[in-house]
Amino acid sequence: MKKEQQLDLYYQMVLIRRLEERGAELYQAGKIGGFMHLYIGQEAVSTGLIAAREPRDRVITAYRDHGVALNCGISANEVMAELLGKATGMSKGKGGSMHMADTSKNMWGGHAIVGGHLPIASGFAIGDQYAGNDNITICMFGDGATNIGYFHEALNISKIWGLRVLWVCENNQYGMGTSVDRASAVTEIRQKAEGYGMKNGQVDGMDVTKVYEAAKEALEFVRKNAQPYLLEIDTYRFRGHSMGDPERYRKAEEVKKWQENDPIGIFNKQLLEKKITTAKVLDEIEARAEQEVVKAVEFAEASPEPAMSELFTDIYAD
Amino acid sequence: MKKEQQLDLYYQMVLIRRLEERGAELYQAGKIGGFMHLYIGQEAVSTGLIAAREPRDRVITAYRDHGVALNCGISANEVMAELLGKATGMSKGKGGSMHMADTSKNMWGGHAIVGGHLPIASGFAIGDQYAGNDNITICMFGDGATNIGYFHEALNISKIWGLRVLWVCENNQYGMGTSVDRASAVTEIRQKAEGYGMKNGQVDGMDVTKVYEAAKEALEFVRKNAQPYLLEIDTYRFRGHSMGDPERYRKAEEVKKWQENDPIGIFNKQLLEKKITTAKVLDEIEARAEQEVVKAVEFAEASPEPAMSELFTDIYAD
Amino acid sequence: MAKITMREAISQALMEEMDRDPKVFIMGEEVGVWGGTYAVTKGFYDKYGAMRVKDTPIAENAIIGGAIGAAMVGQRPVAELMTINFGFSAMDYIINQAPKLHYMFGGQFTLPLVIRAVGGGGRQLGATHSQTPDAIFAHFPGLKVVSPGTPEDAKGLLKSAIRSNDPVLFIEHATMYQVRGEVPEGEYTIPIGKSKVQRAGKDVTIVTYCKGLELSMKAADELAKQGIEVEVVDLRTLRPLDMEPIIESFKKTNRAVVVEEGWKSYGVGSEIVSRIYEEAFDYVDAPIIRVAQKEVPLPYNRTLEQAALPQVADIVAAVKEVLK
Amino acid sequence: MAKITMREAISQALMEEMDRDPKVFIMGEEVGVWGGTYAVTKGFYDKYGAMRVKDTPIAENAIIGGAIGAAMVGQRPVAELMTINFGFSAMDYIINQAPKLHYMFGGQFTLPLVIRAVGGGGRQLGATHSQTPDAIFAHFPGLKVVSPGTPEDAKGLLKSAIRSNDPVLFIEHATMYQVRGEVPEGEYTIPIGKSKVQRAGKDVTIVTYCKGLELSMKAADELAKQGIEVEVVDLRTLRPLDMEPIIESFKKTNRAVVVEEGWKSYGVGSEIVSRIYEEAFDYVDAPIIRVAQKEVPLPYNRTLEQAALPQVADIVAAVKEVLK
Ligand SMILES: Cc1ncc(C[n+]2csc(CCOP(=O)(O)OP(=O)(O)O)c2C)c(N)n1
Ligand SMILES: Cc1ncc(C[n+]2csc(CCOP(=O)(O)OP(=O)(O)O)c2C)c(N)n1
Ligand SMILES: [Mg+2]
Ligand SMILES: [Mg+2]
Repeated sequence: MKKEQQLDLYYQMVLIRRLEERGAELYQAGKIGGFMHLYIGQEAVSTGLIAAREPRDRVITAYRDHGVALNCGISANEVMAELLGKATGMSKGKGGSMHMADTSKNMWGGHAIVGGHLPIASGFAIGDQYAGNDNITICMFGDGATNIGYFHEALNISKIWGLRVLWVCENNQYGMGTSVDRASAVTEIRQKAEGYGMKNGQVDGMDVTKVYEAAKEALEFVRKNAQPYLLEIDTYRFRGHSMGDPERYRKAEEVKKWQENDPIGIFNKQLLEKKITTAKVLDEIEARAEQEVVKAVEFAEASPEPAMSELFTDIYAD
Repeated sequence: MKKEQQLDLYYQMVLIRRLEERGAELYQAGKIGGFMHLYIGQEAVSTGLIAAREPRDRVITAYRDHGVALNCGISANEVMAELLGKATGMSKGKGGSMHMADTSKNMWGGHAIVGGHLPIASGFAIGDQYAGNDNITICMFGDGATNIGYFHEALNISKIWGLRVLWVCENNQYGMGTSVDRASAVTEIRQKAEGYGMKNGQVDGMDVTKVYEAAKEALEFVRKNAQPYLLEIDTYRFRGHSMGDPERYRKAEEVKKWQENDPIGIFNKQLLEKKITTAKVLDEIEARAEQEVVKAVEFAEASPEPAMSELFTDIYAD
Repeated sequence: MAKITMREAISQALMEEMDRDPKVFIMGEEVGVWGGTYAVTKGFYDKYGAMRVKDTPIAENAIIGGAIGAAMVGQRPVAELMTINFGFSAMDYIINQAPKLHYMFGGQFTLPLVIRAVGGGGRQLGATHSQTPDAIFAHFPGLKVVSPGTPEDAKGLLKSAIRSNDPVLFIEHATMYQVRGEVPEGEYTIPIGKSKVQRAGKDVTIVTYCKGLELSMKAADELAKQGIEVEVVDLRTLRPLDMEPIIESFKKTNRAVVVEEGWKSYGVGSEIVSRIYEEAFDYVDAPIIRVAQKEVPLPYNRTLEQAALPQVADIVAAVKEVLK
Repeated sequence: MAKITMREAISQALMEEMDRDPKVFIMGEEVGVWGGTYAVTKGFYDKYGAMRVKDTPIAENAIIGGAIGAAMVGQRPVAELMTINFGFSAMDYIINQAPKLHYMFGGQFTLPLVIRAVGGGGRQLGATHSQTPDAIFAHFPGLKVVSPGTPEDAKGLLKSAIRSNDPVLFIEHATMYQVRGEVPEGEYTIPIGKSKVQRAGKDVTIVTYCKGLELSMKAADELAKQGIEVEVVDLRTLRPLDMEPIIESFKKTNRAVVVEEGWKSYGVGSEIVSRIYEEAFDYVDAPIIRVAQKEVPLPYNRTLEQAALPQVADIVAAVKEVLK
């Protein structure tokens, strides 16, 4: 990666972190409703992954989607506005935290039924195969999602039909309060690919550079061979599952141990140790991200609510 | 296997064959309705498998269930009566060909939603585990059923919870008109077990002795280790998928090749070659099976239709 | 006008639309090499090839979820459920995804998607395979639910469904593929969301659709012999529901019977009855009667099954009852 | 009588039944270590252990299918769907297996099984997570569908559900866990399939259930101040449906409003309205009005969401309308 790109990734990771920290406050203040799932701790995953895609590659993910929305180029303004349910959100305030999409950026959401978007991702790839292009669909999902039938049907069809899908499991060790070993027959999620004779790999999700490289390689394989690939990215969420998590299922020490492994801290250190940049530059980047979030909150707060007529808009297209 | 048991298995296989041949005629004559799926060609599978179980082991299968019903000890009379929709059928004429069960024989049906009975089979094993016994649930299904989500959820939960289930895939090479390689990411179904870290095996389903031995071994593993096991049994259906199959999807030569591999013929030859019995004895057995079927048809034809009041019986238990 | 079967009508609609628009393709179990379990797509595989006539694994979620995805990125898939009962195995896609994605993302993309599903009882397939659960699908805003009762309507409505930019559930009836009817020569479409008077009359209004139409037309014939002139209004589309021709008819007859094949409670008839009272209360001369399936899982035995299903005689009796 | 919350009432019912009958166990997502997403099973895991309070993978088919299997072989599982919307992911088990297996096999085994499901909108969860699709489940003979509106009923009905030998879908409402109400001291059950007059009145009958009851009681209070005495009948069970108290009330008031949280078309109200006209036609003085959710997927934005949901004011207006 070029220096500029590395600095940009650093910016993206900090932006996600800051935006969600503010989001959590606004949620506590009652300005954001519904379910909100923070990505804090997992920033390196989507940041490295999305950096590796071509713009024509489609992205689809679950409800833990603020980070990937920003990585795909959706503005902090729009993300914050959607969180506040405003007309200026990318989903016009109708989707909320779990449903962020901007198809012009090839970001297809934000889906809240666990595993439900995997067959839809296969469908994108069916559409692209039918159209005769070599676009890849990047489909992200959690470890918990690999135990539902949707996963199975989607992976199977992607293999038999030679669909260009990069299946990305973000293994953050838990599906809500259930650890991987309590829910999944195999604890290395990548092993599930063996049941489909599918090429697969595993990478440390706390190191954005490693994620980027693994993603590049996987995408190249998918594009070239017209075959799916299952990439497991190991990570950890530093916060609760969603905003109302009693966190009875994991020990403070475990959380602490992982937090010492902060993907932003790791990348910061790498950039300095490899002398790619200076602390001053990184401070500036952080300040810029901070500023962007402040602006986004202002924008969102000042934005109008959707018009009442929106209630009946877009139920049908014709 | 003792001689008596071997002769009994031979009898069972012939009984299935003859009963279904008569069933096909009665279907053509309009006396049987609905969907009817013949087991002809696959007799060695359920015959060898069920012979290996303890009576306390539960059996559940898909709609191709006449054979296994007979193997479990349900009488030809009852099977034929159910086919004719009579009150004397084991399901009182309400279930038909696809829904044959007699729980007193630990045969739990006969289920027509492809793959739908697999989570139910897990449920039997959950119930037995909860009760603290070491009963095994033997769950049979087709190759086609391994591509639906139900398969995945059921196998996964059986592994994480240490459920005593013997998963038996009858790979008869096709799900309706779709060959395994067109529908399944892996053509050796047993390989799917790898995705669950599940013990597995594969056996020739045209040889009843081999099936019996493989089943014995698998059942022993399941009982002892309180772990599931996936056994793939390779076989072939000699007839169409159900009674109205245009059979455009396979070549006559292929069918012929397999038919030369008739499980009854193979067993017959083995019994004679190993001098376990004589041709005369086998002929007598065949005649006895034939006789049983004739009797069953008479019984079924003479049996009453269910009373009209049955329409409203057993909708609820309380 | 040519007289063709329901099967031919549906087959023609599919073929004409595939010929017209290269974005249209078919996917489902046994739609290709087999030619469709009900032979609707016979010959399609040879004509259009495996890319446009996709045989799928037995994986209803992959089928409907896949069709949704392909539609979102610009194709126009026609996904087939071998029977509507198997739709329950992909229910989240049919009622929770397809009808909501367009709305939930602020209209960013469309879902030009048809789900063809074969429904209905009467073939001794047993309780899990014989349902007419149309009402439950019609409950969901965002989905269009169409269920024609004549070859003409089937062809014209299926063509409209394929051209629609919304998800359409298109319900056919397993026992009606051999029903014959006149169909216009050449290209035509019939708009979704329009009920239609299929038989004019002045004494009683029968509101029905799909298999109910077949039964009601027979009942009307029988009643005509007895001097009772029944007007039969065919819903054709369950959502969006067009009450206009029904209310118009009812204002003339002041009496109605609603006929459906599915269960009575929480069924299609419940909605129609409620709407008639809401929209034409002052015109009601007698309690409206619902004719529907008995509230039992359908048994295999033929005699019992037929006893559970609504019959022509039930409709005749109901009409006489409302005329009392 | 003690005043407890809906959460406590449900929790008590579960605990009492688990203490009473060792065959009763719980399975579902996050019911154990987490203590239930709505904290209903808080403390259960420590008290009963992992065998009786089973945390499952996210696999709704394994949960409901598994519960069906365990019930068939003699246990009495209480399976939890984190929300009823996830029931669509296990729909075949809920509407196509559980309600039919007993019948289809000639009554050979029973299915003593409870599915607890949290339904309802109003929490800004977006279109896929906010539904009140109760009507579609009530369409299926063989299933019992219960949805209580008070802590007393919740406790008594859940205990009956657990003791029932039939599959029962028990629908709770996500916004009602803090609702308080009086509950009898000590052991009691309430029979499934009995509607109940929750407030006596003489001018208008409101028929409702679950969240609709909360809203209707508030509307009744408001109307009482204006001198209008509303009788509120609570369905409590959607199938089997008990019309008796409704018809009795209606014969007195001759006017009715039916209130539900779900969508109007093909909803619960459609059935109730149809039945009232069928069973008390001669007592109708004014068109019966349905108050229900607007026909839109529920949006995230709070203002829009609330505009889509039925409100107390809508009920008040409807009552005044039927009194005109
Ligand atoms: C079909 C379905 N079942 C249950 C839920 C409730 N639910 C939401 S998130 C979640 C946990 C998912 O875990 P995982 O896939 O590991 O993703 P993570 O939250 O860890 O990112 C559950 C059970 C749901 N949304 N959909
Ligand atoms: C969920 C579901 N989808 C589709 C069907 C229709 N169907 C019945 S049998 C069958 C083929 C099953 O093939 P396989 O599992 O290999 O069993 P086999 O018939 O070969 O014994 C299909 C598609 C069904 N019954 N259930
Ligand atoms: Mg996770
Ligand atoms: Mg097969």
